[in-house]
This record gives sequence, structure tokens and C-alpha cells, in this order.
Amino acid sequence: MTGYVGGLVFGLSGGMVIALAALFGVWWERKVAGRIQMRLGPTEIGPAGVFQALADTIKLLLKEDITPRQADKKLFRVAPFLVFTPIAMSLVVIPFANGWAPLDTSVGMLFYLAVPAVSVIGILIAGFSSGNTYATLGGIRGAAQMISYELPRTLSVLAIAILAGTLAPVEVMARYEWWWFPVSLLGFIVFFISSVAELNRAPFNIPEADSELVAGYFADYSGIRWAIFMMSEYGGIVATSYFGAAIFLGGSQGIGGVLGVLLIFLKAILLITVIIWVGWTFPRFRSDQLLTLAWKVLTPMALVQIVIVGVIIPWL
Amino acid sequence: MNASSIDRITSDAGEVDAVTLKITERTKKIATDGTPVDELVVNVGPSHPSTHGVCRVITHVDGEIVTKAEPVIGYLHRGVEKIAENRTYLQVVPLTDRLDYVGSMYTNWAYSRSVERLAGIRVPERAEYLRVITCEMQRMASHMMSLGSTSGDSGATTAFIYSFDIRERVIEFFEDLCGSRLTYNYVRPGGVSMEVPDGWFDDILAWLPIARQSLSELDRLFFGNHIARGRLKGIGVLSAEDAVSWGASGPVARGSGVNWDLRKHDTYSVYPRFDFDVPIGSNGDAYDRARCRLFEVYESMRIIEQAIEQIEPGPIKADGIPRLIAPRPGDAYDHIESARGSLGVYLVSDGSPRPYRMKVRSPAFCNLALLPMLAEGHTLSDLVIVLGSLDPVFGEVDR
Amino acid sequence: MKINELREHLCAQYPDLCPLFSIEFGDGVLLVECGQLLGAASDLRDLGFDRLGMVTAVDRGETFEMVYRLTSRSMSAGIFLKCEVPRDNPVIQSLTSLWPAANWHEREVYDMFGIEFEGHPDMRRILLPPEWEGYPLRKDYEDERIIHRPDYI
Amino acid sequence: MALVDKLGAALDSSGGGIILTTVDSLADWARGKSLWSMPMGTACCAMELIAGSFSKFDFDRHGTFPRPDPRHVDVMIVAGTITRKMAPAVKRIYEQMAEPKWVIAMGNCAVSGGIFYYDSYSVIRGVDEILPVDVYIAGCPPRPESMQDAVFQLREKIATESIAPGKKREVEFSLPMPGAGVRGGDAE
Repeated sequence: MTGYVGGLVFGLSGGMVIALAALFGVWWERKVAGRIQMRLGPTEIGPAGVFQALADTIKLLLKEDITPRQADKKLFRVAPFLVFTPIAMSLVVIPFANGWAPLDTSVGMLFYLAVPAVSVIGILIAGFSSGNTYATLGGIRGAAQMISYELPRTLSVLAIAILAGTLAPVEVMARYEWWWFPVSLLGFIVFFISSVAELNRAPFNIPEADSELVAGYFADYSGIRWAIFMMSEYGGIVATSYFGAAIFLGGSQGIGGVLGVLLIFLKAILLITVIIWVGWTFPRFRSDQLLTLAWKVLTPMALVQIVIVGVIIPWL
Repeated sequence: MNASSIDRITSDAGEVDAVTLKITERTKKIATDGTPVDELVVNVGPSHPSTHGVCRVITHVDGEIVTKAEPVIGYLHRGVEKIAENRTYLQVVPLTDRLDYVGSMYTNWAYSRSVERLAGIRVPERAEYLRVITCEMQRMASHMMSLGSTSGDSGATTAFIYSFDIRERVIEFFEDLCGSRLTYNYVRPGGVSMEVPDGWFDDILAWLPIARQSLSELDRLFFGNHIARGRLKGIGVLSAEDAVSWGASGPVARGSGVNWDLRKHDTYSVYPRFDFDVPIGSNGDAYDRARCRLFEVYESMRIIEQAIEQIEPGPIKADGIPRLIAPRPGDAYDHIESARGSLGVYLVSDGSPRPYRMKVRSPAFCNLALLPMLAEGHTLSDLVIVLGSLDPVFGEVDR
Repeated sequence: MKINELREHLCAQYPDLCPLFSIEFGDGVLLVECGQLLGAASDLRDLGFDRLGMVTAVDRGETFEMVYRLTSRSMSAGIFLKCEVPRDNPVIQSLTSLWPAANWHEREVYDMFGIEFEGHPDMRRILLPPEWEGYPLRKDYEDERIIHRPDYI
Repeated sequence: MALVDKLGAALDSSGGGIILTTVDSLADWARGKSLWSMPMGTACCAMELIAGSFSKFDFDRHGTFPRPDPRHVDVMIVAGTITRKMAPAVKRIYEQMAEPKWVIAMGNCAVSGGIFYYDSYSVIRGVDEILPVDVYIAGCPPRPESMQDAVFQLREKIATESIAPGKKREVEFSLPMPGAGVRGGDAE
């Protein structure tokens, strides 16, 4: 019984964290994008419009939840949760502070790489069950994209795993040394690009492609179900940025306490900002360019990275 | 900008390998029971973020590849040509504003030229200069919109906003000039409606260097991007022969290497007095069309500078134009080079103060007819790029 | 090119078209019989008028006056090609075989005037919805949905 | 019927007046501050609509953000002439929008047919022939500032709405001038 209660408490607090992360992410994105575009972004609610995303969320909660007549109703309703749950689960192994992650497991990196990938099923189901041509195309594009970027992403993380000799993110952070950064730079770039692609963020937002497919696989979702898609997107950004900051940038660098939490937070914010910056500046890839990048550029780069690390390891 | 700038388009085009997805032969997919697999029909429009207005494209796709794209137009058909038959010659001018709403000055001018030809009105020189200055600024504004929406369609929102910033400044100048941001009603039969405000020319001359700088920034931001070049190159290739036989004009024809600019080759107004070049593309793809537009903006700036230098005080309206212009019976056609190509107005008079028939030869209408040919065989993502590169304005296409 | 040079050029090349040529408001006009339209257009194309600028019609009461605007890049000139179609049998040859550009223009003329084009690959309405009744740019077009503007002149 | 409507109806019938008022004010605050717009730009006014969300005018300051997807938006801004051919599409897109939804008619064409009112055979004389319009903006085209004003006026209208179906709230505006009302909602 206590197990269930604990799970419930844990799940709810996890949900709160991801909701907060999404609220912050949305606000930050709109502010950063606004500044890039010589605008202000939201200003009205709260200081610098910080509660704008809250108003958006309340509004979306109170909106009508439409299930289109042509949709496969059961699948249509369940798809947002199939996307959201794996992404929320992946937050569990992220080290938010020095030496602490909600779930400190020895296979944390593997967990992080494997679990969010399940959300591709949700995207595919969302696209197909909508019964809408845009959504169907978006779902197919999303599946193709996410599967092809799994490989370079996993390979890129391998380099750090070899250097650290562990798969636990907390341990990696503890063992991190400054010269890992130049050595694993190639892998970091591959990780970053393929993570952006995994998250379907611009310039890899071809499943959503608002100028081609209107909104892609979630074109027919409204209200709270659409908000869940958005939350999983921003939750994914936060998770990726924290993971990248912990693994490739050294995370809290052995500094404990509030300072360490702040340090990893700042590094993650840096990565989030770069994701937003790139997303609003670059044109979108076309599907063939996307696959070319994955197979002809990123995968070889990740392999070269592994070779580099493999050459260095015996000299240590 | 001189001849080398035109070369730059040509040399630049070979820099990145053009990714061409044009399929020449397509194997018909057959289902297991022997029937051909149906293609997916995607209905793009009439309200779609990148149809630039209200165009509907019924697109048949095989996977991602467009096998057939059929544009359906007329969603903005307002019957301007019929309305004009019940208005006097001067009352038609505001209607022409609403045709090409991205570049209202052009339709004003083309219509005014037609009326002037029909009624035998001679326009004072200062008015001609003012027309050239405003229309070249309008060309800048219109091309910035086109370039911006090309980048917006390909997903680069920031580039859109940067280019719109330049456009916004031009519109501010127009607001100072005639009080309106979009529908100017400025060029009228017999001249222009208003004298320029004090210091207007100086403001423009002071702004042009800034605009050049912003333009080169935009150039680097969007065209300097590897993804953008990959998205635009080799997409929607139009051969020069097709451009001529399909009646394409403006940057669409010039991007294909058709050296045809009415300002230069069938010259009108005071254009022969200016020194400017006509940018010509070589590959005829979306990239060359967009580059042509970009370089035309530079050329427009040159023309504006020269025109402001040459302009002299004088009357801005022809003398003795009656309120009711009633030309002698007959028909006249006159055309100008708008941002989208040769824009002509055909007027038939029966001697009464109202036009008996007005027909607008809209360049965007002719250019848009190319869409099925250009989009076929490309991916769905390229369809919006091709459509954007034809730069249709539906007020003008549908009239 | 000056309009007189154009006339001389035309008369030298195609003497049979010469008497049909006139000048109006500084533009050359070639008024032909509708049966000759395709031939005359083809001749003009060979002469160097390689672009079909526009196709339109004017409601002249008993007849429709078809107006084709051809432009020449090599001569920097334009010319009108006109012919009269009877109102009771508005059928004319299509120019799509010479210029594919004629496709949409002729569809528009069909849409607005109800003139049918023989040999056109896709004779449908283009601007108005397919179920529309009547041809709006005909002078006798009536539609109860039109509100006529009070006459101020 | 959305869940929130059921909640509103239940609260209204069971006499939960105070709770209803609280929920109403929260709902109206959120709805008014986050008016995502469907840019139904058909003609000239669309240019001003685009200009409105870009650098110089920046509707995003007020939380108004253009989304091309009708399912995600709250207010449809009809900017431009609506023709008979276009009208079914506009109506259909309006029907695709999720409740609660509002319509702003931007520009003379959308208000009344504008310059095309007389003698046109194909123009719908005002989008209110096919949709319920909440705010009208005159102008041909209206300036982007008028667009912003329309958003503020729409907020005032939203402030009088209740989540209980068919119920109206009585709201006192801080600036009781006719036609002026509150600018910027309750933030000031």
C-alpha cells in the first residue's frame, strides 16, 4: 500500500515539476524569441510577463476538448499521454544537484536514452488516429525522424560513458574532469543536434511544420490534450538540457548544495537558450536533408568520437 | 551594385550541390490484390499559413512526393472589373489599390497610365519622378515581403521579421507621404495626389545606407544559411523557354534567365535617365528567383538615389484635368514593371465618364499558372517554397 | 520599335495580314476573322511576338470582341489581336496549342463571358465557384444579390 | 459540451455562487490575457495583421499569438474581403475552433463589404452574415494599433462572460467611459 501512495506522491510531484518546467520553458522561449526578433515578448502578466504561460495553461484547461468525428476516438484520447509519460519518466534519472538524482541508478544514461524514445509510438498514434491528412503525414514524418536520430544520439553519449567508465549520470558528474569537454566536443555537438531532432524542435520540426502541415500530428488536438503535447515538448527540452549539462558540461562540477544546483541550472538554461535561438533562426530541414544529416554526417561524427576516446583511454 | 553582382548569383548557384528530388519516372505502386495504391490527397488551403492569402492547392502526394498539384483560385474574386464599369475614371483608383495589396502603388500607376493614354494627358516631370521614387520604394517593400515569406515558409521566422522591419520603414515613409500605410491612392491619372512633406527626401537618403546594411544582414542570415540554400536550390526549376511560353514575367522569368524588364527593355516614364542593372538568374530555381528579388532591392535603392538627385521643383498634377474624365471611344493598354512582373491595365472607353471595360493583366495570375508544372515531383515541403517563390498576391490573381 | 516599323515589318513578312492592321492610341491592332485567329496568332508568333500577355473579351452587344495582347521581346513591342465572336454562338479556337499561357486566361474568359474555347484542355470555371450561374462581365448579367450604387454623377 | 461548461452549470444550479464567481473571474482573466488568434487573413488587412505580430507592434506583449491551427486558438481575426467562394471555408474553420471562441471582424470588408459593398456580385457584405462577430474594427485597412484596441475591447466582453451557460456577469469597469472601458484588463 505504501508503495502505491509513495508512487502517487512521487508521480504527482514529478508532474508538478514537469508542469513548472513547461511553464518556465514557454515563457523563456517567448522572451528569448522576442529579444532575437527585436520584440519584447509577453509583458503584461507578472514581472516581464512571467505568468503569461500560466494564463495560457488555465485557458487551455478550460477550453473545449474536441474529439473529431473522423478520429479513432480511444486512440486519439490516449495518444497525448503516450507521448507525455515517457518524457516525464526520463526526468527521473536527471541529476538535478550534486550527487542526487530522483532515481540514482547505475544504468541512468541508458534509461534516459531508451525511455523517451517510446514517445514515438504516441506521436505515430496521434497522427494516425486523428484521421486528418496533415496529422497522418506529421505522424509518419515524426516516426521516421525520431527513429533515425536515435542512433547518433546513443553513439554520442557512448564517448562519455567510456571516459567515465559508468552509465550513472550522477557518477559521471562526480568523475568529470575539465579536459573531457574538448575531447568529447564532437560527441557533444552530435548529441545536441540529434537531441533537438528527437524533440521535434525547429529546425527539425518537420513533423509539426507549421508552414506546411499547419500543426502536424497534433493538428486536431485542442484544449488540455494539446497542452499535454506542449508540456511534453518543453519537458523534453528541460530534460535534454539538464542531461547534456550533466554529462557533457560537467553538471555541478562537484560543488554541493545550492550553488551546485544553481550551476547545473545555469548550464541547462544555456542549452535551452541555444535550442530556442537555433530554432527561431534556422530554416526547417526537408525530410531528405534531415536523413542525410543523420546518416551521412552525425553518425560518422559520433563514430569518430568513439575512436578518439578509444585512442585516448590507454594513455590515461 | 554592378555587373559583378549579377555574376554573383550565377557563381553562387554552383556552390552547393543542388539537391533535386525531381523524379522522372515513377513506378506505380500496386497493392497485393493488384489494384493501384491510392495517393493521399492533401488539401492545402484556402486558409493555410503559407498559401500567401487564399489559394487552395489540391495536392496528390505519394508518400512525401507531390504527384499532382492543382491550384484552385478565385477565393478573393471581388469582381473589381465589374465594379469599375460603374465608377468614374477617378473613382476606380481606390479599387486598384486593393488589387495588389502588397504593392498598391503599381496598380495605381498602371491604371493611371492607361487612363492618361486614353485621355491624352501629359504628366508633369516632377510627378513622373515622384511616381518612380514611390514605386521603387514599393518594390523594396514588396520584395521584402516576398523574401520574408520565403524564409517564413521555410521555417526561419526571424529572417521574416528582419525583412519585415525594412518593409515597415518603407511603409512609414509612405505614411508620411500620403497618410496611409497600405492603400495609398497616391498615383492618380494626371499626376500624383500630394506634394512630398519637407525633409522627406533627406530622410530617405539618410535611411538608404541603413537599409543596405540591414539587407546585407538579412542576406547573411537567410541566404548564408546552409539549410536555406539546400531548401531553395534546385526546387521548382523553370526553363527560359517555359517562362516565355507561359507568359511569366518579373523575377520569376528573370530568375530563369529571361532578360526582360519593362523598365529597361520597353521603357516608360523617366526610367531611361537612370543607371541600373537587371539581375538575371541562371538556374531558374526558387533560389535564383529569391536572389533576383534581393538584388532588385539594391537596384531600386540606386534608382531612388538617382531620382532624388535629379528631381526638380514643378507641378505635380497635369493642368486642366476635369473631375469627370470622358475620353474618346477606343481602347488602350499600358503596362509597368511591378514587383511581380509586367502589370498592365486594358481600358475600353465608350465616350462616357465611366470605363466601358477594365481588365487588369495581372502578372501573379500568369506566374501562378506555373505552379502545377513546378511543384510536381518535389516534396510537400517544397510545394510551399515553390508557391512562395512565385510570389502570388491573391488580390491581384483573383481581382 | 516604332509602330510604323512594326507595320512595315509585318507587311513585308505577311502581306495578307497587312490590310487588317491599324493603329489605335499608339498600339498596333490586328483585327481578324475568328476563323483566321489561330493562323494569325501563329504568324505573329513566328514574327517574334513570343509572349501571350493577356486574353480578354469586351461585351459589344451583338458580339464579343476577343482581345489578345501579344508582346515581343526582340522588338520591344506589343500588338493587339482582335476578333469578333457572335453572342448567340460564342465559340472560338483556343490558343493553348501555341502558348500554354492561354490556358488560365481562356478559362477566365469562359468564366466571365461564357465564351467557349475549342481545343482547350480544361474548360472549367476558374475564379467563380463551379456551381455559379451566369457570366458576370456580360453587360446583361443580372444578380439579385448585387446592390447597385446610387448614381451621383 | 466541454467539461468546464458542465461544472459551470452544476455550480449555477446548486447555488455555489461564490465559487462560481471565483472560477469565473479566474477563467475570464486567463481567457482575456491569452487570446491566441487564428489569422484568417484573406486580403489587404492580412498585411496589417502580420505587421501587428512583428517587431514594431508585437501583439505577443498582450499574450496574443498567431497560430495557424483553428483547434488551438481562441479568437478568429477575419481580416479581409470574404467572397461567396471563401465563405464556406471561413465558416468551416470557425466551426473547427474549440469553445469558447470569439471573432474579430477586421477592416471594412469584413465589417460590411467596404469598398466592394456596391456593385459586386461575389462579395459577402460583412462576415457577420456567416459568423457571430464580437468586435468590429473599421478602417481600410485598420492600423495595427486598432487591432490592439480590438483585443482590449474583446477582453472587456470576455470579462462579462460566465462559465455557466447563458449567464452574464456584472463587471464594473474602472474607466466607465462609453466605448472606452478598461484598457489592458485588470492589470492596471
